[in-house]
Amino acid sequence: MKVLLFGIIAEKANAGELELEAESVSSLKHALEQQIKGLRELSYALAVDRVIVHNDQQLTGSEEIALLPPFAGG
Amino acid sequence: MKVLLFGIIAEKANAGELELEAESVSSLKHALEQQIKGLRELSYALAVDRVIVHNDQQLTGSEEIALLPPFAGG
Amino acid sequence: MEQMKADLNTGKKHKLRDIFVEGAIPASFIAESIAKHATRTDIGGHEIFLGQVRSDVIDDKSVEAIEYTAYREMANEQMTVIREEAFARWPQMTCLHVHHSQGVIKAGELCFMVFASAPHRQQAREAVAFVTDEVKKRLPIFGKEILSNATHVWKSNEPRDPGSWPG
Amino acid sequence: MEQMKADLNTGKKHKLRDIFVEGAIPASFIAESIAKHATRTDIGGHEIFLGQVRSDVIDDKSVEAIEYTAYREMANEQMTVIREEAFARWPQMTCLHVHHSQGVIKAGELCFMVFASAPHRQQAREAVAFVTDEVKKRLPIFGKEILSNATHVWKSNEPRDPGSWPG
Repeated sequence: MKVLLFGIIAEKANAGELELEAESVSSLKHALEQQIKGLRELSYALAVDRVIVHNDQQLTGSEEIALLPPFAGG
Repeated sequence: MKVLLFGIIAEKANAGELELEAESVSSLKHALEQQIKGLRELSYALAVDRVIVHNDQQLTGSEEIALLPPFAGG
Repeated sequence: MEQMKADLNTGKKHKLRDIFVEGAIPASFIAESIAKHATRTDIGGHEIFLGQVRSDVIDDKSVEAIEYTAYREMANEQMTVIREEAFARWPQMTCLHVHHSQGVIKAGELCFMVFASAPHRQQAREAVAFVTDEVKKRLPIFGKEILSNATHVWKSNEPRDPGSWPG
Repeated sequence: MEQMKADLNTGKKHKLRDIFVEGAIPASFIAESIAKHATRTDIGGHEIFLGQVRSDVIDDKSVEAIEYTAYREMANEQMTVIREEAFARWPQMTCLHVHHSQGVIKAGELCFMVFASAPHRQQAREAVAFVTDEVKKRLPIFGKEILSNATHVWKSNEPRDPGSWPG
């Protein structure tokens, strides 16, 4: 599935998106924290289909995932 | 002394100012209410030297007096 | 005393300014006011209130315009006091601009502007709310609402029982 | 459900709009927005918040610009929700316009506009305060503060302990 990266996370990954496979939010987070050095130490939220998820959930692979560092609009 | 008139009071008096003599605020009000038909029935404030007065006070004749109907700015 | 306190707090001098402009306030005037602040890089937010003449319906007639008159000298003096109170309450405020129309302003035209700038939005927001409300309460400005049948009524910001003013 | 309630209350449809503009918001754009409302004679007041890039000093370096990026689709969807909440809370509000910059915005330039109009000032004032705060909290917009020595820091609207976000 496609994982969109923003802000300081995109900077650390040196990429705007990644392709990864995972069957749940928790396993996806684990894989991302392996792949993006320093991610574990950052504040970030994970959005599934443009909605921030607070709990673990199953993923089918067709979702749009995004990693969001703290917001800074305005 | 010069008495400045504004808004509905100027309209009722058909003048922007009047010349009147009075030794106190209360006697001035009395004279004004005699001279301007309908003033007694209006809401108005009286300003002496650009400050609204709430109580009676002596007047020397050199003050700038103004009759102020309700404010409508903005 | 209030004046001195304000000056001591802010270190700013508040000279008597004339807030009145003849006729409606053009949108371009507001744009120019905004653009002038680009050099002040300590500003983080601007808050602006604009009063627009509203076509209320009064006794089945609609308001076509308001003719504003003012006791100009007293209004400007009162504005100086309000300005000093605002700078005393929001000392970090960078600037505050107030303008009010005189003359006939048609429905849909702008007659009043309050514009505050500050490092952070809360200061500008609170100052604009305060100044807008105080101008409406304390400045001797009078408004003749001209109706569609060429009659008129006198506007009042605070409906009062006859005789209760200044309350 | 929230969307339906808003629509029932106001009778207005809130389609997805794109709030983002490339580069700084010019003062002339704000003037045009204001001028467009002259035909709406049911409006009595406009309230406008403008965000300006502030040259904060960070570790002895000053902020020269902010580069804004956004998760644009999610931000626009969030904005639709905030807009519907605002119209549900202030159903008399006549209109609400929000714009945010993308790209590099220099200190002193405008990057954010919230503009509400209503028959009475309180509605516009409260709506602008609400929408301004919610946009800062809820829209996935990211800001890289570019410092005078060409290094940068990432801006955050709400300082948090690492790991506490989204809290």
